[in-house]
This record gives sequence, C-alpha cells and structure tokens, in this order.
Amino acid sequence: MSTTGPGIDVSPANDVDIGRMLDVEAVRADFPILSRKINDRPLVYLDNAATTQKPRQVIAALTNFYEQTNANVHRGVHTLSIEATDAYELARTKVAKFINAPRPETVIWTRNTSESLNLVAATWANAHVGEGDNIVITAMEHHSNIVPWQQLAARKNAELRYLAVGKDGLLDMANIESIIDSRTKIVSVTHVSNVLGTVNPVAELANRAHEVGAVILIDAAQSVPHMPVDVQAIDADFLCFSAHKMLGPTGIGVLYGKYDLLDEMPPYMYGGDMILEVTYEDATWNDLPYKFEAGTPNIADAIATGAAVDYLSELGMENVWEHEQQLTAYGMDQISSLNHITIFGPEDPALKGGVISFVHDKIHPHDLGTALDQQGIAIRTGHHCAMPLVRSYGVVAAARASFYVYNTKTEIDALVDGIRETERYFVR
Amino acid sequence: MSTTGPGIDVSPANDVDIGRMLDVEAVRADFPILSRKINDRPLVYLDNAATTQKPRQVIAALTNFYEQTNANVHRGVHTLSIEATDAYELARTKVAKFINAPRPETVIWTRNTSESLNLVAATWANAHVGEGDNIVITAMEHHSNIVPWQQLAARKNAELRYLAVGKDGLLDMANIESIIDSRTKIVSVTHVSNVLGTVNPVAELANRAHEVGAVILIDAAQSVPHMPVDVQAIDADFLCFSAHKMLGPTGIGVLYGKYDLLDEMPPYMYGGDMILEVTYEDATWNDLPYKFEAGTPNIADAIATGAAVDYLSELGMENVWEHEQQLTAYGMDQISSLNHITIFGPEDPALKGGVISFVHDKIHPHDLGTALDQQGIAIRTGHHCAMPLVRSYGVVAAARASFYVYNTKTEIDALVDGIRETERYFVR
Amino acid sequence: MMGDRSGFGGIGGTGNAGGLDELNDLYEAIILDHYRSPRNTAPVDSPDIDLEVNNPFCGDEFHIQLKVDGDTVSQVGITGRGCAISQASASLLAELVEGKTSSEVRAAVSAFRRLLKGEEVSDEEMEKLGDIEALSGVRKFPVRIKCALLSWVGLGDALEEHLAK
Amino acid sequence: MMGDRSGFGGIGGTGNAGGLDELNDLYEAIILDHYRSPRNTAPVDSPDIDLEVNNPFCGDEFHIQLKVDGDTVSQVGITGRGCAISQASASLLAELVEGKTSSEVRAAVSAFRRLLKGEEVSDEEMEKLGDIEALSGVRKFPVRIKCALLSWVGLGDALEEHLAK
Ligand SMILES: Cc1ncc(COP(=O)(O)O)c(C=O)c1O
Ligand SMILES: Cc1ncc(COP(=O)(O)O)c(C=O)c1O
Repeated sequence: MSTTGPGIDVSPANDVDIGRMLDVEAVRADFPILSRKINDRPLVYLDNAATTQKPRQVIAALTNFYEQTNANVHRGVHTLSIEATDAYELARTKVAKFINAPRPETVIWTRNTSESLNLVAATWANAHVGEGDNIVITAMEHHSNIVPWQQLAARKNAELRYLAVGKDGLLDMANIESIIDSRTKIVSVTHVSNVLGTVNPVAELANRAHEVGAVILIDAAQSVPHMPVDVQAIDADFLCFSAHKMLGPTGIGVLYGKYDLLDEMPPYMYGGDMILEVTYEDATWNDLPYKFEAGTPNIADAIATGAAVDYLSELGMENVWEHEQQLTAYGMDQISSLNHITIFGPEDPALKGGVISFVHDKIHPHDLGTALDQQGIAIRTGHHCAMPLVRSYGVVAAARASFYVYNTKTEIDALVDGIRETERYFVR
Repeated sequence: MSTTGPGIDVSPANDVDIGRMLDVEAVRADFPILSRKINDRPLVYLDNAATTQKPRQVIAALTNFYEQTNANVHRGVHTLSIEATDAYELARTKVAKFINAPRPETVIWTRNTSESLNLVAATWANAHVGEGDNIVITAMEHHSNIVPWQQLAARKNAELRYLAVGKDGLLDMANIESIIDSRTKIVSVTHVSNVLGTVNPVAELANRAHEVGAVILIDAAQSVPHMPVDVQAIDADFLCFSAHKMLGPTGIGVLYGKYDLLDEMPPYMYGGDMILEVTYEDATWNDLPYKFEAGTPNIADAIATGAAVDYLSELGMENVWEHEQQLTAYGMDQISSLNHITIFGPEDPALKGGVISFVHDKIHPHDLGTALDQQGIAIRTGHHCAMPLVRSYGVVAAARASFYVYNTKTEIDALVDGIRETERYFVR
Repeated sequence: MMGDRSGFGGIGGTGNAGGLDELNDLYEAIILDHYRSPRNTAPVDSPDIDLEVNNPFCGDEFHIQLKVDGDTVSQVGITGRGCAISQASASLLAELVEGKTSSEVRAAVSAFRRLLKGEEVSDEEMEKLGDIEALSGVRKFPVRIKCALLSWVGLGDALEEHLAK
Repeated sequence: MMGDRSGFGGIGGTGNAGGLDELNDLYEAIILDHYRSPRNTAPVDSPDIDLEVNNPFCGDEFHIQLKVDGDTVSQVGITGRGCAISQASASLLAELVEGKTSSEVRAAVSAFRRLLKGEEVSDEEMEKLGDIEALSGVRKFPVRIKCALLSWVGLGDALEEHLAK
C-alpha cells in the first residue's frame, strides 16, 4: 500500500478520533462538487449508497481521453485506436487486480450491477435452472437481485427461495442447509445490504452453495466500493458491481465470473466485438471477455473506472473501510441518541457497512428529506429499491444516510442538528 | 435553424468550394483532439464511421455534471438528485426533438446501437416472430443487425431473408414485394451502410413493411449523425443509433419506438428504475420509458448526448449533410484518380453518405493503414463488422475513410498523398 | 447557446432560493395542523365511490370514500398515510368537497392544479379554494407537487367516472 | 501516482517515435521481397501436416503443408493471402524450417517470439534466424506483431501435435 498522494496521511495520528489512516481533508480537496453550496449551505452529501461523487482524477481521465485519445477500440491499426484499446484493456486489468480476479478476461464490462445480474440470469441460469430446481436469494435484496429471479423462476417452473432476515438485521443462517439443497442451482446474495448495511457471510454461503453443486453470485454493489474484496478468497462464481458507486462514472459496471463458467455460457447480446466470424448463415463467438461485450463498449467510462480504482487503491481499501466503520459507529451513536428514531439493521456498527436507515415517529421521510435539503444535507428517502424488505419493517419509506471516503464526523453532526431543526416543525 | 455560435458561418460564401454553410475552421477549434500530433504529423482523423471526436461543449457537459450536479436520478428529494433528474430528462427531450419523436417517452436510453437492436430482437420480435414467419434484413448490414436475427430465426424456426445488394452498391428493390411478404414480421435495415455509404430508401421499405403488417426497424447508426432524420416522416416503428458516432460520449445509445409498440412490449432487463412495485412474490413494471431502463442509468453520458444534439442542431443537420456531400464528392474524385484503386459502393456521391471504402491492388489494407498512420492519418481497415458484405467483394478486408463536420478537403488531399507515399514501398 | 454549460441549459432546479426560511412556506401552520389532525377520517357507510390511491415510489397511500347524492358529494372519508404535504392536501380536499356539486369539485381540482403549476388562478377561484392556498408554497418544491396532487387527481377522476355511469 | 493522467498511466502506445522513416524499419527490402515473391508456395504431395491458419479480424489466411520424415521437416508449402508482414513472415518461416529437426523448429519459434516481444535472444539464436531478423522492426508496431506470428504459432502447435501422436 502506497502512502503518498492526496488523501493519504503518512503521519501516525493527526486527528485522534478519525482519519487516522485517511487524510479526509486532502481527500475532500479532490472532489470539486464538495465546494458547492446547496440552498446557501455547504453540501453535506450523505447519499453515497445511491451514487458517489467523483474526484478530479476520475473526471480528468474522461477529459483526457476525449481530448487526446478518443477512438474506437480493437481492430484499428491507427495510433489513437491502439492507444484507446491499450487504455481500455489496462482499465480491465486494474479492476481485475482490485478484486483479485485471476485473469483480466474474467472481468466483463456491463452498464451497471443490474445488467450484470440480468446477464447471469439470462445466460448461465437460463441454461442451468430447470423445472423443480430452486434459486436462493435473501429477504434483503435490491430489486435488481429479486426481479430477474422471479421472472426466471416463473419461466422455468422453478422455485424462488428467500433466506430470512432476523429482527437483528442479520441473515438467518440457522437453516441454510435445508434452504440451499440439492435442487439449488444458484444462490444470489447481496454482500452488503443497501438498506440495513448488514455485511453477509458470503464465504460461508459460497461454501454451502458449492457443497450442493450450486454456483454463488454476489451482488457486491455495496461492498467492492467500501472494503477489500477478494473474489478468490470468497470463492465467488460471479460477482457484480457498479463504477458509479465507487467514485467512477455512471454507465459502467462489472461482471466478474470464473473463467470456465463464463467460457461455457452463451452470449447475452449479439453484434460488434463479440463476434469472431459471420457469414450470411451463421456466426461464431469471440473469446472472453469480448463474447459478452457486443457493440462499441463504454470506452471512456471503462478508462475512468480504472482511474477510480487507482484512487481507491492509493487510499487503501483497509483504510476506506476503517474510515467508514468509524463514521458508522459515530453516526449510530448520534442518531440513536435522538428521540422518536428507529434505526433498521444491526445495532453493532462492526457488523455493518456505512449505511444508516431510520424512521422518525413524527416526521415522514420525505418531509425530513426536504427539510434537510434546505439545510444542504442530501440523504435518500423512500424504499431504496428494496420494497419488500422496507415493508417488512411496517413502513413504506425510510430515510437513509450513507457514507464514503470524503464524509466527516462534522457532517454527521450537521445531519443530527438538521433532524433536530426539522423537529421544530413536526414535534410538539 | 440558428445561424450564430461556433461552427456557423453567416456570410454567404467564405470558401467557394466548401464550407458554404459550415465554418469548418470554427468547428475544428471546438475539438481539442484535432490539435494532437500523431507521429509528428497533425492528426487527420478519417475514422468517423467507427466513432467521432468530441467538441469541448460535450466534454464540458460531462465535467460540469460531475463537478456540480452528480447524483442518482428519480425518487430523490434532495437538490442534486432533482437537478440531475431534470438534466437527464431534458436530454431525452432534446433527442426526441432531434429525430422528431412525438413524445420523449418514446426515446429509450441504451448502451449503443447494438443493444438497441438486441433489445427489439429479444422483446418485440421474440414475442411476435413464430415458426414459418420471416425476418427481412439486407446484405449490407452491420454484424449487430445480422446476428441477433440469425439467432432469433434459429430459435423460432423462422426464416431470415436478405435483400440483395447490386453491383452498383444499391439495394435491389426489384423484388421487395416477394421478399417482404405476408409472413414477414419485421424488416430491419440500415439507413446508411457503414461500408458502402449507400443511403437506403427506408420510407419505401417502411411502406412495404406496413402493407404486409410487419414493423420496420431502422439502424440509423450512420444516418442520424449525418443527415436530418424524422422518424415520423419515415414512419419508422423502431430506430436505433449511438451517441459516440455523433459527437457524443461512448456508452450510450438510443432506441426510439412507437409508443404503442413499446408499451405492449415485455421488459428487456429487470431491476431498479424499471419497477413500479415489488413484493417477495411478484413485480409490476413502471411506465415508459423507464420500463426499459433497469438500474442506475448512464446519467452523465445521457446529459452529454443532449449537448451533442445541441451542437449538431446549432450547425443544422442540412448543413452537416451538405458539408459531407461535398467532401464525399471530392474524396471519390481524388481517390478514384489514383491507380490500383477499387472503390466499393455507389459511384454517384449523391447516393451515399460520407464513407469511402476501397482496396488497393498492391497494398494490403493493413499495410496501408500502418503507413498512413505514420503520416498522422487515421483510417479504418478490416471487415468493418460487415464480413459477409466485404467478402462478397472477393476480399476479406478493405480500407475505409469516413468524414464528419470537422474534416476538410485538405485532409482528403493528405490521404491521397499518403497513399501515393505508401506506393513507394509497395508498387514497383 | 453553445457555451460550456449547454448541456445544462434547461435545468429546472428546485426553484427555491434556499435556507430554512423556505420551509416556513412549505409547512405553514394550516398544513401542519391538517397533517397532525386530518379531517373527515371517519369511514363512510356504503360509499358510492371507494378507491385507493397510492404512489409506490414514496409510499403514500390514501383510501378515499364518497357518498354522492344526485350531483352532490354528500359525505367524504379519507384515511391513509403519507408525508405532511399529501396528508394535509387530502384532509383539505375532504373538507372542501363535502356538500359540493360535481362541477364545483371539477372547478376546484382544475384551479388547484393550476395553482401548483404556477398558472393563472382567478381571485374568485382563490377564494373558493380557501385554506388550500396554504399549499401554494409547494410550488417552490416541484418534486413535492405530486404529493399535493395525489388524492386530488384520484378523487377527480373517480368522480368523473362515477357520474359517467 | 494520482496525477491528472492517472487513468492513462500504463498506455503502451505504439512505441514508435514517428514519421515515415519508421516505415523503412517495418518494410525492409527483404520483407518486401518475400511479400512480392513468397517462397515455398508449391503444394506438398500427401502432406503429414495440413492446416489453415487465419485471423478473421484482418482477413489474413494461410494454408500450411509439411512433410515430416521421422523428426525432420522434409518439405514445406505455404500459400495464402495477408498483409506484407504476415506474408513475408510465412515465407521466411517456410524457408527456415525446411530440413530442420523438430527441436530446431521449436527453438526457432521460441527465439522468434522473444525477438518480437523484445525479450532476450542470444547471438547464436539470432544467427540461426538469419534473414528473419528483418522482421524485428515489427516490434515498433505492436499491433502488427500478431501478423508476424500468425503462421509461426500455427505451424509450431501443429508440429507438436503431430509429433505427440
Ligand atoms: C450501420 C451500423 N450499425 C450498427 C453499428 C453498431 O454500433 P455500436 O457499435 O455503437 O453498437 C454500427 C457501428 O459501427 C454501424 O455502422
Ligand atoms: C445492493 C445493490 N444491488 C444492486 C444495485 C443496483 O445497482 P445499479 O443501479 O448500479 O444497477 C444497488 C444500487 O442501489 C445496490 O445497492
């Protein structure tokens, strides 16, 4: 791990409470949007589970590409095309290294986590799930990891099973042996819940899946951005995430898959780079990863994703995680000290990522969201694309504050003050 | 049509031969990459059919979004999310206006033309094409408009029919009445060929398709960027294109469809924004256009596409077309005056877009490509993702020069000189 | 305009100038009062119109019941849950429509829509809307307009449908 | 390094400094000679090895035929079409392998690969490659390396397979 560059503090402890590893002020200076004022107040951006902000290094990667290198990739013999291809493939290699994928070809570029999940459902699972088989997900999934499986199960006459979530916000692992059984073909679980923050025991689930000959898909949309993730250590068969949730641009995501699985899968889309040879009668497919990348890829955003990965690697993912753990502990403490508040998910901050979802007895989440926005504070309100989970708590909407590398304790204080300020209207 | 702003020349004729409507020097000043040197020579970028360069206005749209507005769209009550949503939807409205789509909801954002084509094949066509039906395409399609139909035809036991291309590079329209018949469900044709440049009579084909109750899909990847296209005038049922071929960013494309067709189609991918309501058992779909936009969309690139459309609209698409027509006429003239050259496609430049594909008797396209690159000139060489067509000319690869708003006659002269220079090595 | 921000030309923005003071416009005393103590929440016996309206994105949902005698809304009951805006708006609506003829309701819905969109509303119409004017602060928060309209649109449409039968 | 160009840190680039002079390195006289007049193009009667190699992306395709007597390549025929690099490389290969033992061929393929990758090749190996050194200019054009390797890789693999039988 490098210890130079913006955002890295080499001195042992410049702030005794927080930022021991991460120089948050240096990090913040890399994010142009953080100097924006919202409603005359400094922006306090706590909507990171929805999407994160971008450092100047990522924005510059885009600008530089379009100003100096832009060309279509693959098959071009001219300089720009060669440079663009090299940069595009280098970004893939960076991402592979970031998640410890054994080979760059096992990293497929998609649009986002949702497309990655749909891809696996429509190809691997479509080919392997049959009548009477089952698919196992959890009760805390994002819609994108529910609906493709509902549809597949309906189409195949297969069963969709849910691992339950306990009152403590943790996955109920007691009867995974009966739920994940010999008819299970795929287990698809979120690594970190975008509502509860819960970190799920994915290695254990992978183990069980493999015991019964199933594959495991990990929705890492909320983990890869926030903690060190090693696909080989977890023994993930498939793993998905989105660049926009990890300092990268919108419009690009990743599907990692084990080589042999990807290799035997039929393509998802047809055309352009995914083809080896076409006659008027027939076509043959290109090798991995291109088999899954039909048409002109999102070249610029792939390269910018490489820059995001560089940025995070420089910070060190252990430091990112540590920073968020400290914020979460502080945030849980402060928010739960307020009256009228119920927080969803694990009480112990050590069991969760940097996500705090809560409801206020007297203030509807949308009113709270609007009132906080007046004070420059951006949180998300609603069902967080996890309607069934949110409803299981007896509500239809919740407020959610979620943290990232540039957030500070001071911002959490602003949130808490903001809630108090809003109570002036709603609590008599 | 506006006549102010960069790239627009209001004086009647500043250059008697070219640029009557378009002030090319002003346009060129908007493209940072054009000041790049390649192998110590000024870049002459003639690979526009593969992808185009980006003006500073488009790059700035990206930078501004990430520096000032970035947030996830829809459902957010905070300022950034509201602004991002407004900007994202405004871009859709701009695109709708650009192609004269009757309603913004008929514009679906995809990754690229290839995804748009796959989407229609996997949804509308999958539901409507049955055993014994046929699908009609042409012999000059891009792989992305061949392979999805080959696969669908094989899956459905349907027939894939090709409209032939004559020696003159034109579509053989003589027997469209027998080829497009009562069993035809969909006609999918390229508006402008990316190899031959041929402009196809899409309105006539739409007419015939509608006569037999079929729908028509128009691959407008090479037309929307270069000429005024009015989806209602053509009576297109579906129409696809990619932003990266029209000054916009990589990673975003468009599917236009008639409202009623899109409305009755099943979704393509599931998750995120495309959902109205989810329970553990089932889900219902959101309205158009969101039904087809699963997961976090490519927000920044959609907005930058709006900026690209603004730029082109300012230039005026009639002027863009006129400019390219002049370059094509000049280029055809100059290139055909060389020895050893065979040009594919219509001889009459008025029948084609700004694409000139050719082979040289004595110089393999790749050697030519490398030699031109040494002189700073970027052309494409290979099969241009249209293998069957290229092979029908008895070759496996061709060289292709393709033009856009910033190209000049001087650059065509450089190309011609460059070919001559290369002959020094290969022609004895 | 082809300037550097051309991609942003038409951003609607939030339309509010900022600061907590703006909140006073949104959460006027009347609104907070109707939010805390919604009127007409008693269920209606054998209602002529009985409908659920909801916005799944924010979770607001209301149960609207009306008794219609001839052309007049004789009894109204609205229950449900939602944010302060949707709740107060539903309560104000219930108060307003009771005893009104269908054309008066139609006129009120039309005037309310225009009020929220910032379009012209006559003094006379304003007067008829009464306390509902308090909701005009929502104009500064365009993203919340659908909260204010939820029950109005539902009720308006249902009434038309009922009368068309 | 987290500078402004960090996304571009490792671009390989074309590796050539520029200008038409570089072309002289790529298209040396020997290469142009083999391109225009490829050697060993006569078909081989009842060949022991008969294979097609091709790169569909650029359209290069070669038909390689070998007669193998015991451990020695006794006769070679290579025909096909491709760019100057792939054509000359195939012709030079044909010339080289005729009369060589399998281990000599193996050594040559290995040395040639290393030459193109810019890895170490001993003087002795260089000498054995002979005229093939002319292809080392391809190093400056990484995107063309696959052209130079096409027939070599095909022939090398086919020979191994044949001997393993
Ligand atoms: C006619 C035509 N159709 C489709 C495509 C595919 O476009 P994309 O690669 O952006 O998906 C192209 C691009 O080369 C094209 O020229
Ligand atoms: C756990 C989880 N899975 C999937 C997604 C979907 O990601 P995207 O919208 O980038 O496809 C999200 C994003 O909210 C998420 O939090």
